[in-house]
Amino acid sequence: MQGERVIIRNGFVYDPINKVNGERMNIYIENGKISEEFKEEGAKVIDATGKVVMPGGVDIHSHIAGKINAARLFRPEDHKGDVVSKTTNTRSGVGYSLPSTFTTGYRYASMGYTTVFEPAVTPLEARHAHEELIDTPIIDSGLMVCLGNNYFTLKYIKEGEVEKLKGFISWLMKAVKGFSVKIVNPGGQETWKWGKNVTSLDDKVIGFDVTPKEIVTNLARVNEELGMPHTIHIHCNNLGSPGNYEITIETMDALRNIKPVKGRKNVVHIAHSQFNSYGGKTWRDFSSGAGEVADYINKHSHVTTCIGQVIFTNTTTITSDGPWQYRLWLLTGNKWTGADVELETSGGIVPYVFRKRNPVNAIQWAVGLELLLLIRDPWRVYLTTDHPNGGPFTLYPQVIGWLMSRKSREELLKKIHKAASTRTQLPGIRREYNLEEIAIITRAGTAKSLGLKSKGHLGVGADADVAIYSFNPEKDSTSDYEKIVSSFSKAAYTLKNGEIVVKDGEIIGSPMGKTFWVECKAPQEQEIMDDLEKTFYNYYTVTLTNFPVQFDYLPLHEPLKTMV
Amino acid sequence: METLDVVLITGRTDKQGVTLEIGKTSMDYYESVAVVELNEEDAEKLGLNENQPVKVETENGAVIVRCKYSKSVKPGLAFMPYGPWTSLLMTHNTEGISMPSYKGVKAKITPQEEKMKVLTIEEILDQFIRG
Amino acid sequence: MGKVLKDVVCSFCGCLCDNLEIAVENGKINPVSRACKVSISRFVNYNKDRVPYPMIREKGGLVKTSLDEAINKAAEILSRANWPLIYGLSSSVCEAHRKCVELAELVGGVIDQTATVCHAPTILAFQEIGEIHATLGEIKNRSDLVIFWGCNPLDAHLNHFVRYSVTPKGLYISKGRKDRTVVAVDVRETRTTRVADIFLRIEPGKDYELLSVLRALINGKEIDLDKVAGVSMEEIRELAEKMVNCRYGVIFFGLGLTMSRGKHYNVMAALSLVRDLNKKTRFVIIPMRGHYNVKGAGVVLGWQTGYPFAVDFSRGYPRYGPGEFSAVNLLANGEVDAALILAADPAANFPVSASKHLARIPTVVIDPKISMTSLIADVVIPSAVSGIEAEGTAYRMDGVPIRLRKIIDPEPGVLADSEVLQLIIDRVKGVR
Amino acid sequence: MKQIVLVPRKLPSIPIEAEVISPEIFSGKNIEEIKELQVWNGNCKRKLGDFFSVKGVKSEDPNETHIVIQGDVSRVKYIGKEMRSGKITINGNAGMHLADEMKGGEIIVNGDAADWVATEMRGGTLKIKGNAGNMLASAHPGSERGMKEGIIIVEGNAASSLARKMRRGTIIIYGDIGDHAGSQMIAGTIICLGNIGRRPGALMKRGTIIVYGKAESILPTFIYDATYQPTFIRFYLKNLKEKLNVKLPAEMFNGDYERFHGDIAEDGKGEILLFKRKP
Repeated sequence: MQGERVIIRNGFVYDPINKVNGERMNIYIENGKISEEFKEEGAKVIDATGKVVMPGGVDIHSHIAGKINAARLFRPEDHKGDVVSKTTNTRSGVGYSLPSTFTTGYRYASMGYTTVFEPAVTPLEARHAHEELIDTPIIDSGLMVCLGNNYFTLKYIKEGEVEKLKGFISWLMKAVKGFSVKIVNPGGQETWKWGKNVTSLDDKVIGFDVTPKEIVTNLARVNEELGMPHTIHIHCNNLGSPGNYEITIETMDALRNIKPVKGRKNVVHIAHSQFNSYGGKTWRDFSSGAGEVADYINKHSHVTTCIGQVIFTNTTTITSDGPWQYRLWLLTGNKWTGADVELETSGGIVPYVFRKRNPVNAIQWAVGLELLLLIRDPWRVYLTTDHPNGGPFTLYPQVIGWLMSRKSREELLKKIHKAASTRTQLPGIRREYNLEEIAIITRAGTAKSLGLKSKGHLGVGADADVAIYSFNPEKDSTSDYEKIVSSFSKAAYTLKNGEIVVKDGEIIGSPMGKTFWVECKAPQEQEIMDDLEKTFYNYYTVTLTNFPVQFDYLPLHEPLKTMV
Repeated sequence: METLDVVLITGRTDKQGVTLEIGKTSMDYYESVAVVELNEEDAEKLGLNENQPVKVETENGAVIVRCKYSKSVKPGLAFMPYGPWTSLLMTHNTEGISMPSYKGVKAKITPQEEKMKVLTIEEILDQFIRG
Repeated sequence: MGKVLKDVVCSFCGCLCDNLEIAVENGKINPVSRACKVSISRFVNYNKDRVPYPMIREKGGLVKTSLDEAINKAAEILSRANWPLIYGLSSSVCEAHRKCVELAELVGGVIDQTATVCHAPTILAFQEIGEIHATLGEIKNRSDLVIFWGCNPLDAHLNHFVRYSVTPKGLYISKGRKDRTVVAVDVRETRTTRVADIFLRIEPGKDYELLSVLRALINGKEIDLDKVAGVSMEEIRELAEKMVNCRYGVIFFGLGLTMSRGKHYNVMAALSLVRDLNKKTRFVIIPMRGHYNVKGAGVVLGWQTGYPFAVDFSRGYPRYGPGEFSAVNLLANGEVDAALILAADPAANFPVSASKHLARIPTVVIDPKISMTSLIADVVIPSAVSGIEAEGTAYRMDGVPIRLRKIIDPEPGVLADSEVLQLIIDRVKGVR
Repeated sequence: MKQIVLVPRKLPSIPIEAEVISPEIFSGKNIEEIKELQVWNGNCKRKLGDFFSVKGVKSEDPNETHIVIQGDVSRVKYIGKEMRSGKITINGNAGMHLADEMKGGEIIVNGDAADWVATEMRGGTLKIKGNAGNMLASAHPGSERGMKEGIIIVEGNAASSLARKMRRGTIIIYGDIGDHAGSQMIAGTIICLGNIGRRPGALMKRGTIIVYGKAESILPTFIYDATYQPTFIRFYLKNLKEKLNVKLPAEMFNGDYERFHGDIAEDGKGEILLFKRKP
């Protein structure tokens, strides 16, 4: 809070960006930022003795605004058993796999998370996502904008007009107050509008004569040339299907020679790679392809990935991948909602239960952990459940537990379908994460991948977003799964911009979060204005005037500059 | 007096939309909404003139509105614009889901003498809703 | 002529046309082009039949009072109630919806919105089956088979045909109307059925049967009957063929399905049919939402509470109760003890048994215009007309969010709905 | 069994939510403690004793607890919610959400029951002497989990949407049933001794609906198979008569039934058996 000074005293600090690894030290906060050391007098002191201190968690991929709302409305049965009462300083809501907006903010904060990115916003409905962010307290956010099937993307690639594509993205980010370029099933959504899908990188998108490979390579190139803070963020083709690890590797490899913007090495983020690392050819011989994917990532520095870990629970799948959601309906017979958005995307929702005794689900669970454990560089692999697709974000602490405690993995392996033991490498993996590595995959690495300079660390000048967990690395065993889960589920304290928002897992303050967006300034924007006007007039059903998102929808925001 | 059994459908009309924007208490709204459309054949059967008052009666109540000839409803059907006059005819049974039945309700149509008055909104309020 | 504003959004129906040209001069508004006749009436008459000033009921009559006093009285009514109802919403903006939810939570009441008496069956069916949906631009760009089932856009959504569904040319519909087959299914002849290429006139209350038989046919089952719902099997088979063989079909449906016997089951049959058609081709279904922001009311309730309508906060957290926490049920059963009505007119549209209770209990009305409900209310607070005198967000029938603009200032002292509600919230917090 | 008798005082028009009226909660408590149990009236927390006089004998075992309500509780919701054992008798009309997700024990209503009763029932027995409202024994909105186990007997009529998404169990209605009985049914049996409304079994996958009276309409997606005397009916009805003391017309046991299978818009493995009256 403005003017207030806070000292977090004597905690075990894990701040990997600043190479602090569990040292006992004080953290100083002034005016909502981490500051140089100052005198204790007049400052609020938080005693963190015997506790872990980390930067506030940064989630790189979690569906919290926009499309998820259709799922909330679709599944009253999901909310009934998980209700959240109003208190004197918090609003009521519902939880489980589709928490209402207020509950989303509170539950992230109570786990020590302070920044969460919504990874799939369609431009025409961006205003809606921003509206929900206004009602999502505490956490800062940003919107990734679906562009892999956008009319302009496909058209400019078809016409070989990469500069115009650059102009379009530059204009669009400002228009919708977007943060980064998202690609979902490149080419597949547009093809789904004719009832079909693309299944190889060289398939043609109906009506445009371009291929998924051309889509990802062109968007990656434009992304880097624009100097976007985050790389392109891809949900690969064939998601969820047996044998899809191959197309995942092909996609990464197609981007190997893209020149990254100065200041980073990566050019692509593979989202929820767990859902895209499967071997076998059918559901019968379904197996893990995690070894191959991890191996590729270990050998190539241009890739980062988040996992989309599966958790055994009743959850909801929501993606912009229209044809995949259709297939999931055919596979499960569960209720199915689909949505096509003019010139932009498609998508769908299907409820799903991941079951321990189901061989495919058991393998999926193992695949996520294999990737997390086999990819050696924690700076390039991040913890997510692709909330709510693999399970609600509230269960992250379970994943942390499995990563830190080999014993807990082995115990669960015994209880689930044996396919997880026989068709994956998981049983043989000995690696256990330490707290520093946990800090990297949940905040430092994600902040870096997103290009957020003020997040994910506790260096002077960083936003004073801090999580304090009741876990004593000197006393508590890192193989004590229960202790890990309970510590990371309810933070002892969470501070947001220096304000204590959580104490002992309970919300005590509920400030509004801000929204990051990227202010591109590409000169190519001018070239496309005629084209925009014509296309809006002919093919959109809203006018170009009414399309951009006004600042009324971003009461607190921070425009980021591009890196060029 | 002769009566006719019909199935009553309620719905929107463009006139209703236009006059609603002028105002609920306006004459325009009254004239375009306090009506029932009957097939000409049915109207003739009852000896009804256009604009003649008729009583529409259902299990739940009765209301007097003016008759309009219509080609769009088949004999045996009647159409009324949705509004204060139809609300007097509808049940509040929502079958457990919140929605009363506003369409496909059994009704009786009885011609009325010219002097029978079609109630205004104020009169509906006074006679049926207030006190 | 004064200033001409371009690309103005019309806040009448769920079409939310956003390309109107409106002239504003000396406090008068004149649509110049692209407005339909209802829209013209809305703009031209926006200042007629207004609630002239805040009023409270004294000795049986409504008398003029100050805004402050009206807010006090409203706050008092809601704070004292043991189970108040907040109802309406669909003709106001999302900024006001948010405040309504906050207020309902604060006073431990029920919030319900007008969908409860129009597309509640659609919502319930959606929650059972799912809905294969598209934005209206997909219809404009792709749809070669357009079916209007139990709806009559030429009377209720006047620009729907020209902007979205029938005549516009689109990306893959180069010839507009000529590239489309238009089918209408209705129990009576309407303007819409008259311009359709195919009109199936069905017996009232038999929509379910027809939808169900179509579904069996497209799934390859045999039906050995001559007629269903008054339509010959030959015609039904022909329609099924057309559905399977189109490129991108759409069913627009309205209250003809939701209000007739079968209600949500009718919609379940329609949703299931469209879902199954996606095994053969692409097909989508879009409910025709009436009020300009009835969709938005469900959207806001969704993100704040998880549920679209009929939400109770009496226990401090949201609970969903179609048929239980629904306005008609609560009023007709005499269960709630106070009400706040925002931008809706239940006394004009609800079954009279429900309106009677509304007249009995203390009721607060916030509305720009005089409604039947305002005439039985105990507190009436005038507000600015959203989309004319106040800005804010509305969701089109297909879920596309659009910002309404303010094109003229309201009378001094007349506040937007959300501002009035905020004052009530602040006062309630002060009272408690 | 030991009886606890509740007599409602003049109840307010705002409904009372009293899931505490359940043998598991009453057992082990004395009368004073029972009076102190919390109920909701609108947004107010109140005590059970504010609305009911409570008398009777304390029981330690829920199986031995019999709650008797003497009077109309049509505005009291959630009686017997999730109850597992014991017995509740209501000598009057019962309100919404009676027997919500009931798991065991017995509830008898000597009067009518409101809408949304025995939703997602899991076991036990519910007998209603009067009429039942809409949504009896259905699933909650959006839920896949319809009635799973248990027995429901209604001596009067049942309104619409009976047993939506039923999975198992038996429902017997002596009177008439409204529209859309057994929609989306997955398994289980519904017996209607009166007439049944429109579209029984709409969207049903499996399960059996037996109708002794007339059906207002059978969907065109139900296919007539044959008129026959199903052997299983004889055994099934005999069992019901002996074990549950259900009063069944003698001619039902050996009568002819018209069999329809459907809903062929879905899997089509459900059946409707219409009793064929001798001319």
